[in-house]
Amino acid sequence: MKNRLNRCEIAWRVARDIPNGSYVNLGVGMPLAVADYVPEDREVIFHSENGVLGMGPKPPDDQIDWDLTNAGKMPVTLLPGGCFFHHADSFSMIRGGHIDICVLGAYEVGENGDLANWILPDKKQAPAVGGAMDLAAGAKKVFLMMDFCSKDGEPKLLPRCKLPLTGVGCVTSVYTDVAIVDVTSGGFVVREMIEGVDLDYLQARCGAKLRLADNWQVLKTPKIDLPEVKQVPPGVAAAKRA
Amino acid sequence: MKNRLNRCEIAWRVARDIPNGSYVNLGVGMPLAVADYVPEDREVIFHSENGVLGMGPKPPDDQIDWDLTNAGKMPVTLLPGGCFFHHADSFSMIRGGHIDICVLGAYEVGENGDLANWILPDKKQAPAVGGAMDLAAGAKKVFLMMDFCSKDGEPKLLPRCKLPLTGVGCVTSVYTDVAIVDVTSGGFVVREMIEGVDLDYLQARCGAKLRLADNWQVLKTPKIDLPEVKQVPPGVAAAKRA
Amino acid sequence: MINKIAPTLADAVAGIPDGATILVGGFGASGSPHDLLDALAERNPKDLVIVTNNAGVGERGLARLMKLGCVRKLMCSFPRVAGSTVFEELYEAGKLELELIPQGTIAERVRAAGAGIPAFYTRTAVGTPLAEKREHREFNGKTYIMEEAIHGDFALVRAKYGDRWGNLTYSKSTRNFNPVMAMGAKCTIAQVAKVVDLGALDPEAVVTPGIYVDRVVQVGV
Amino acid sequence: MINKIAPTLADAVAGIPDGATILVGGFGASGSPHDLLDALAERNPKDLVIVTNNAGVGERGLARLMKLGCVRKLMCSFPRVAGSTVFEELYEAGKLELELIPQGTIAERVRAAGAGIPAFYTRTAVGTPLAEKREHREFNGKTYIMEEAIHGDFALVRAKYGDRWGNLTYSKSTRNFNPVMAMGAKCTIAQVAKVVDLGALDPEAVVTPGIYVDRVVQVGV
Repeated sequence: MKNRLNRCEIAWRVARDIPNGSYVNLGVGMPLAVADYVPEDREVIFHSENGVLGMGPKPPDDQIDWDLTNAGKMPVTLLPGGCFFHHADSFSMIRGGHIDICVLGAYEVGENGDLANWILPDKKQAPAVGGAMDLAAGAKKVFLMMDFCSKDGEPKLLPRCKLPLTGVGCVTSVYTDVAIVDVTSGGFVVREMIEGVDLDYLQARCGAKLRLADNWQVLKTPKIDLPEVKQVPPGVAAAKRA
Repeated sequence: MKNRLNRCEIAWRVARDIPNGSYVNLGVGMPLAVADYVPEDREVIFHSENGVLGMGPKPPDDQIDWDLTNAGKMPVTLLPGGCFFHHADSFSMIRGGHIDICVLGAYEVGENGDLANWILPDKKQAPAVGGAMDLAAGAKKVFLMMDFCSKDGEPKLLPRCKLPLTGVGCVTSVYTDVAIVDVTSGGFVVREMIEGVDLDYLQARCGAKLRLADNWQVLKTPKIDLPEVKQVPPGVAAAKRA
Repeated sequence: MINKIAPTLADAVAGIPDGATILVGGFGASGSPHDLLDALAERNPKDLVIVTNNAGVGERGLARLMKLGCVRKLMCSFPRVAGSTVFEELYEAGKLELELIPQGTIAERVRAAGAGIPAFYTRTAVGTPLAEKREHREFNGKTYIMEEAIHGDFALVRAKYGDRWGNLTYSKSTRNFNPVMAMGAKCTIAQVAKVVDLGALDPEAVVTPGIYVDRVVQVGV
Repeated sequence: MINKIAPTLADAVAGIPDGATILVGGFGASGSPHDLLDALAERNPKDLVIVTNNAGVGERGLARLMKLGCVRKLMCSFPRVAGSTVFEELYEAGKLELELIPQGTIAERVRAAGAGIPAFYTRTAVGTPLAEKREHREFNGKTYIMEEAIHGDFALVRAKYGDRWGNLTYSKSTRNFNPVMAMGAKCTIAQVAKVVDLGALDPEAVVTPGIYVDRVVQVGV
């Protein structure tokens, strides 16, 4: 499917579904791009788990302040009206249900809304969970950003997750390269599909039963080129600074 | 007994037992006077449950700031190094065992260290507890300031409290008008007595068995006159301001 | 654009229904949101449950709300202060339900609501009448009781400065219960002495981040 | 007079014994008390239990302490970042015990220790492998797990300014875990960029009141 959305285009589409005034936490990785596409007529307040509300974009290279970083340990800025707080307060906001939307990546999602995004099997490396379980359990809505299938073509939307869970029944909607799928009490419902894709196409690549929403629409985004990646990996940058 | 200590003299004596660098919470009423008698070579940091550390003395009348009050709702000052915080943080300090000493009044104290100081029987009026139970349970040491007997001459040191408790096994030492009594695993031990008083005198006025410490001393203080009380009661002052 | 500023006190307290549970900041008169309480009294709601530290003094604020018969139940630590005559009359006449809670336990229970903690254990009140009906449990050889979160439908708080995102700062010891109550309610309403421009508050010194605040109204100094 | 200022880093970390549980502030390298950790490594203690968010990067601080074989067990949420090679080698060689805890649960468990709360309930991790061996309990129809306080023998934190009473303020998002770890230990040690005079810190903006801090050492900017 040649017109599949790239991750910036998915991010653009996710951003359309964030209402004005929302408090939003973006997971490390792909979801961070959502911040770049908030419509100009909306004000969205981004929360970073390491104690920031009102996080702004990456600073220009000559204005980097390593005392102001995001959950991915990369430099950010603070908007007027932003503020700092400590980790217990930060996760009170998350666990206490004050974050309207969090956007996370995912390995698998179950039709019951279960999420698996923190650990892969058969890896020798140590497990790492960060704030993912707190976000999954605490945010009012959990949006996922991911490809519809894995790189090996395996379905990621499943009747039940096979991998160890991050959270139970927590997922609201899944934004992918070919479709937007809502998690409902009746299972997965396709809300939007890209041009050239139909339900049969999706169903053939999905482990769970899909229904098409009565008012489904074509998933359209502007054409956005992926940025050239020249970032120093965060660990290396941090180690340098330390 | 004509040389009984008055409440300022008891406060003076309590203050001698507060080491340099202590974090101290003073209960509303009689205990507040302790702050006036901290020896000059010591620095003691007073905590007020309503969110103040480093509380200083009452301001002169022309410098009263009603935004800065103590647990008794009366104006105080802040020493350099003092700071403000909210009630959950304030009681984290108390409950978490960070207050070295709190000084409270008492109706009764049991030889097992139980404390009763919040409710009297047969009163029609509503009960009120404030922070007394938090302090009793949380402070590392609980000093009591009270008369050895009630106004009716009834013993206040008892085998077990008869009134409803404020805290269990929490009392460290009892500072009274005639003696200082420590609560030990073996019961009440008299550490100091005023001139002209002996163990028989105290025992006759005590509901529980008293022992005399081997190294007991005479309880001596300078002569301190009680201040003239001209304060507006806090409720009235507060109502005025409101 | 986000704009949490309410033009008037009446707008600020709009929509508070009969039977609501309301968390009220302040410690006695210190930091009490008197103007919001007075504005609420104008609406003459019924059967309110009020969670706060004291029981009002004089004739304004909480005392006024109680005198008008708006309050069914008061959850507090210290209802009895000089000047709390309205409370005393209602209580002695059996017209007001009182649930007495230790001061630090109120603070922690409301914070728990804000922090997504349904219950926790505390040593405070163990062995006292206020531990009755509480689950008791040992940890490391000491006995504790379980206390559950107290959730508010609304919170009324008072701050010194606020901005259109709802960020708040306080003045000295008037901070007290206000930031805690602000965390624990579905809808938090703040009266401030002054509304300031976004960015005017020091980001290192914001005490209540706007995420906890829904409406801000300026009532003058 | 109260004077919590330690003249040197060696004085600041004096007395930390083998087997100690140490709470360490910071979020990755951000706000990490590298200099205290390096000074601790000089002492070459054994069998330490470290509670922190990450697992050290590069060769300094926590990574150094681990490389020297001082750490028996690491309790953290995210040990795996680019550059955490020391951790990875030790872990894969089975030379380091790892207890993985969700980030917010670490923060709340340490805060609980500081606040006198032995245990609390949380929804975080319900249904996941990290909820195994936890007591499950329903409140209002939802399932929660019980988590117990994590107490430290020592805490190592990094702040921007400190005074002789131990009051601390931080810089921007380097605040992170530092004020939380400062609450939860018997002895809290802070490295600060600058020691300031008592009274120089705004009393409205002190983040860690000195009551939580035992030693302060200046390490330059």
